[in-house]
Amino acid sequence: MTGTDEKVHLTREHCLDLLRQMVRIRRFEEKCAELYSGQKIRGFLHLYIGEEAVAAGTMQALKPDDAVVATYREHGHALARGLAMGPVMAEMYGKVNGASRGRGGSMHIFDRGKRFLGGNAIVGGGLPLAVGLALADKMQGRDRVTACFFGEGAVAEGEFHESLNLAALWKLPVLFLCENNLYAMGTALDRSESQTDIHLKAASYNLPSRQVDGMDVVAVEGAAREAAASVRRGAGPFFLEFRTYRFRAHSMFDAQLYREKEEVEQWKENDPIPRFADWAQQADLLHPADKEAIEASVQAELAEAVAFAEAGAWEPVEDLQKFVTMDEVPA
Amino acid sequence: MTGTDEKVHLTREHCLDLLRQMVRIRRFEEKCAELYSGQKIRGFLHLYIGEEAVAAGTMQALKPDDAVVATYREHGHALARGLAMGPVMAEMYGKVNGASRGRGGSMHIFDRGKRFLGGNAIVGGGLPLAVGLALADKMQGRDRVTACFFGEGAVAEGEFHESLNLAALWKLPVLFLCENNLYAMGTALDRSESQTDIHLKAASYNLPSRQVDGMDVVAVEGAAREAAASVRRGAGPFFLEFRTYRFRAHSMFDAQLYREKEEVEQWKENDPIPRFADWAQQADLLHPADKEAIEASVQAELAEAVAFAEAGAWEPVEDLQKFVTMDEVPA
Amino acid sequence: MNGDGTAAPRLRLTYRDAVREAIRDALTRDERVFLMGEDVGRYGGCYAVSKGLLAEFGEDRIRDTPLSESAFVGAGIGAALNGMRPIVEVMTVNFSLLALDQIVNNAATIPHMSGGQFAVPLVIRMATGSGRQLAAQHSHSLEGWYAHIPGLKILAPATLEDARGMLWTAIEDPNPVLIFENVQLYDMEGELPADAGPVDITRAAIRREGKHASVVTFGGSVPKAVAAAETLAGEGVDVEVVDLRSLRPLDDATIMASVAKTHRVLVVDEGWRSGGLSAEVSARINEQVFYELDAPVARLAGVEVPIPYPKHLEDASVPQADTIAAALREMVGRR
Amino acid sequence: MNGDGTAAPRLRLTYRDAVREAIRDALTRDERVFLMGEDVGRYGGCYAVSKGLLAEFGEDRIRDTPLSESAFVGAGIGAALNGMRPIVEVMTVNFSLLALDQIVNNAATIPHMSGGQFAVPLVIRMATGSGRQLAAQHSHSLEGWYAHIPGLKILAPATLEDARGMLWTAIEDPNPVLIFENVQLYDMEGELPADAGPVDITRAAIRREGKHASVVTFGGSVPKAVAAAETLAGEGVDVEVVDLRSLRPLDDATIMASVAKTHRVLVVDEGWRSGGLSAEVSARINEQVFYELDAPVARLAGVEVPIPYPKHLEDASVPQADTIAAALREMVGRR
Ligand SMILES: Cc1ncc(C[n+]2csc(CCOP(=O)(O)OP(=O)(O)O)c2C)c(N)n1
Ligand SMILES: Cc1ncc(C[n+]2csc(CCOP(=O)(O)OP(=O)(O)O)c2C)c(N)n1
Ligand SMILES: [Mg+2]
Ligand SMILES: [Mg+2]
Repeated sequence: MTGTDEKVHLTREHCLDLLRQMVRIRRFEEKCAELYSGQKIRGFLHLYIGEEAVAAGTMQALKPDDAVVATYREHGHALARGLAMGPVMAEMYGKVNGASRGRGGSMHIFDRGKRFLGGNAIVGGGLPLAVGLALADKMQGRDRVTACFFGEGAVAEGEFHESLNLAALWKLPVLFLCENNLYAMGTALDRSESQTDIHLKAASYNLPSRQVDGMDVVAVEGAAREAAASVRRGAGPFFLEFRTYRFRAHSMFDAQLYREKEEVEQWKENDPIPRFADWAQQADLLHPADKEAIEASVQAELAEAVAFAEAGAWEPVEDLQKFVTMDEVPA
Repeated sequence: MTGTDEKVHLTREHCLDLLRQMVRIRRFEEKCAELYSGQKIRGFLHLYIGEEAVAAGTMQALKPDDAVVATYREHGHALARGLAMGPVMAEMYGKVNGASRGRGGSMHIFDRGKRFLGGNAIVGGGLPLAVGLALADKMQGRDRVTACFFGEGAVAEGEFHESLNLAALWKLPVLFLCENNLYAMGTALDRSESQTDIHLKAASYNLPSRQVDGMDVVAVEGAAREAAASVRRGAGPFFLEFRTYRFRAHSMFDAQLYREKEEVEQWKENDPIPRFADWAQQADLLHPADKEAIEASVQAELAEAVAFAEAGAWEPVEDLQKFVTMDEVPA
Repeated sequence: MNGDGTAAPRLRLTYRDAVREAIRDALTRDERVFLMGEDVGRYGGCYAVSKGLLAEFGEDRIRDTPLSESAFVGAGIGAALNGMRPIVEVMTVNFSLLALDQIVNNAATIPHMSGGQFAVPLVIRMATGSGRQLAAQHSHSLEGWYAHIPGLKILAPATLEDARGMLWTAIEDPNPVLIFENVQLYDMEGELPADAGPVDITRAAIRREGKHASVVTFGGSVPKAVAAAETLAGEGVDVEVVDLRSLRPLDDATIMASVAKTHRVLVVDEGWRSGGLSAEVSARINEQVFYELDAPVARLAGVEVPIPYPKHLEDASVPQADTIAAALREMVGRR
Repeated sequence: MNGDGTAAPRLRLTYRDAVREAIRDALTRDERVFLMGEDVGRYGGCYAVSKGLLAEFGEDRIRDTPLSESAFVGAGIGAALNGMRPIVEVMTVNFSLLALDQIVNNAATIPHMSGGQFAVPLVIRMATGSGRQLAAQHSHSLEGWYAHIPGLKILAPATLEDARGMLWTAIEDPNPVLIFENVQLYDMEGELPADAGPVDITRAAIRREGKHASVVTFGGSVPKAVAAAETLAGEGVDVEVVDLRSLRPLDDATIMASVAKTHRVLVVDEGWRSGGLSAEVSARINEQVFYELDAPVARLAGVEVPIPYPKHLEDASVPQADTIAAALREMVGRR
């Protein structure tokens, strides 16, 4: 259930969907880690494990013709946005049946049909793009939102500042979604920001801004729905800060010397998947068998995705220079 | 009277000095405009007329070994910092006896002896430099302040954001001095900032921040002294927003289509020079003859400066490539 | 030609006017076009290019931006990705360095990196070059440097016709096109037919035919090269002037044809010499028509120095008609 | 040599270790030196170069910065202007585009523009190049592009000795020096004497002597060129390999001497071909030793494409030992 409704409707069906989205991301990421060890996936690989509630919850508030701009930690965003798992996995492999033809890999998933505009590996680099996407929508009088994800590390970048100001000044339909997982690589928030309360920082641009528990998928969805509705009403950009945590290392080359094991363990107790599943079961919205059914269907989807990726071809070297310049603007 | 005192001591001598500084700047700028018409000065020329109280007042709070980083509208800063008028004028001419050997012209006055580090014509470009100057002082345990001037237009730049955050995060001894003259070229503040209260914006970086009447030289000095003292105490950076106004066009190529004549006239009624002079006379701190004496001495200084510039030589073309790379770090 | 067979009347105008007409024309032709940049509206543009356009087209389409080069260039990219045809003005090439992340890492990269799913039909215009005594932070010539970046197209209109005609062609191009307007050309006057319109951007142009030597150049150096050629004509030396027009991609065929005809070539480039576009042109000539050369390819480029303020030093920093003429004399063996 | 006349023992280490030793040495020698950049401290550096230095030297001198490339590079400039000798690390050359305003408009400009009153004794280190499947926003080779900017010095250490020795020399230089560490070299192993120290940065080096042809190259391509030369040695072709080491300024004398000896030259450059450093080297050879050439100067450079992720395409995007060998065979007429 995606769309413009301002409220979360916790039907059984919707709960199943939320749980399924989170499990899809979790299992996908675990598989990626495994495939990385097996050298099927190379380069930088940033996993979203622990942060699933953010992507799963926020995407509920978007319509198909809204746009999404994400980061290098974007597998979760891509899957929750509705990209088929096969092309996303094939992109990890670098195969031509990948979402971006295999050109981008883990950090650069694109999907024109889903209006998913990357996968951007420059911290903060997606924010100006989001502002421009929203500007175009506003100028054309289209009722669309551009959702822009970024980490709290990006808040220190000049591009963050310039983009928030421009969006607020011009009242552009951007939904700024900050995933505050407390670390930018090995740099803790208080070593990166003089103002560690990110949602306050954002409010200084004169835009509505809220802090949300990013480990609670229902809270995430609720906040996203409200924010998106405000944006759609023409009130200009909205900022949401999600307090969340990555359970794994920053990337596959990270000894995590910068944080305590206990801190990680503590956050794991707040794992968004069991938290939601347990709650929904207690509220009788999910049944004990649902979890297994979801796990089974996700495993099947994942197996298919891996098979899809394995079966994919390598792009011929002759095509290396294709699309360096374009012959036309894709319709 | 410059130095570390937290309070303004309005002795007669001090009042004479404040008035003299402002008049020096005013007459210098008027002369520059005249010389521009006579094509002695070329390129972009940005006059400081109307804003004299800011430079004259703030410089009172600095010690000789503090550093100053200014903008392309920096004649006033240079003069108030104590640069001799001759080399500043010769720089306008592009003569080799100019402050920067004539290389920089109006926008790039440098003076190593006065620790005056430009004259920077990239809006916002001086802020990171100021942060670094202050970092060096802090690391070396030197009791120094770096004063950094910039216009309210610079507030929108990413370099502003990154610099304020870094200075606040590392508690560096920077005095941020924003000259809010309400326009950046033809762009009014409310067309450039979603938050038009600049001092509030600055406060969002978790640093002390105040708004000051930039047309009142005593208020300026008082605020600057307090702020500099706070910086010297090791409390980290301090931000002052001076509300001021430029009475002239942005540069010599500006028809001023973006603002009303009445607005300009209204601000002129708040001219910092007569305002201070009248007040000081009423308070019996200045005598009627003082103004004329100052005018006369400034005229003499100016005539000498012009003669100095006129007499200066052109740098030989053979020296064009001198200092592109340096042979040593100047002591 | 008009429909009735008569030639359109000719108008007298400046290069600046020609750029303004081009922008006006684009805004009129296509409602997806808009102009965005610092002070393009109320102020009328730092170099008065867009003067009057705000009144004519309104705030929505003539957008004054805050001083935020990275954000508004990036916003231009985003808008281009989403169906618009933005013209982004960056006041001066030096300031564009603040937006380089967006230009190189996004605009030039996304089409390829997305596997061809997205195009960036964006035009970025900027002023470039020295000659106005604006000193080192406002006077550089980096168009040749930008020409290194795959994914971009780089144009350097050197004539009124190109100032008028390249913009629309660039807007129709599905790629990010950067147009560099040399500040020394803005006041250049000339005539154009009232119905002047788009021009091709794929070919270099011969601005003057000649047989003894070729000058290959672009942008602000073109009028200087033509002046030098006129001087040499008086000395019996017949110089061909090739105006590159497009710096990326380069039109090798026209360059090589000229070299094959004259066998001597001087590359003139206002940008710094080392690693400048002059090096690329020289290297290509040596690679492609080495055996046609009667003398080593010569370069006359900008002195490698941050451009200083005083006129005599500024002039000495970049090629001028007289230094071009001198270099040509040396090349053809007449001093 | 040690004081007692015995040679220092040799240590086995990687290029990464050599850079770390160089930083440690600099921090030890001069208390004005400090290292600043993203994740250089707690994380140990994106490429693990600075691992362990925080524990050894403390937070003041091993400074983790926020993600603010422009501010911390600019702060490095400011600190250099104020008596420090900063080493600023930018993780990857692509990110340095965010700091380009500071590098070009300030660091490279202030000494000249201030009439020589101020120097900027700053070192900026960054990772460059492809080969780790990091795709288009992390893999570019822009060191040759930076070499266009007057006021900067550009170094490309290609050996352990240079990785160990160039840093201190750069720190002692009164100018902003950019050191580009090719990511493919970090894992390269070799031996250095335990007392290895600073090296000269003014001369190119002959990495392999030869008489039939010269390869002029730098950075990550040096080991590839040497490998290609070894292959050709087996085919009876004796190739000389010139490692530029300093990309700005270039050591023309060493290049020209090699060309004068072999009369054939291939310039190899991982950066994009058009407007790359390979063009400058080619142009200079043609200008300075045209009549020594038995064949046109050839270039083998990066394909002009944002570097893609898959290994086979990434490999195809830049020169490799086998493509260098093939280009050499073609040049000497043996296929
Ligand atoms: C401009 C830029 N600087 C540095 C990097 C290297 N880098 C990649 S991810 C990262 C951390 C970003 O942290 P954050 O924004 O909090 O996102 P998270 O990884 O926590 O999701 C850094 C420093 C980069 N990719 N781009
Ligand atoms: C990065 C950059 N962008 C644009 C310009 C052109 N420019 C010069 S001054 C100016 C206005 C700056 O306004 P403000 O900061 O308020 O200072 P003021 O001129 O009012 O003193 C602009 C846009 C520039 N010099 N640098
Ligand atoms: Mg984070
Ligand atoms: Mg202003």
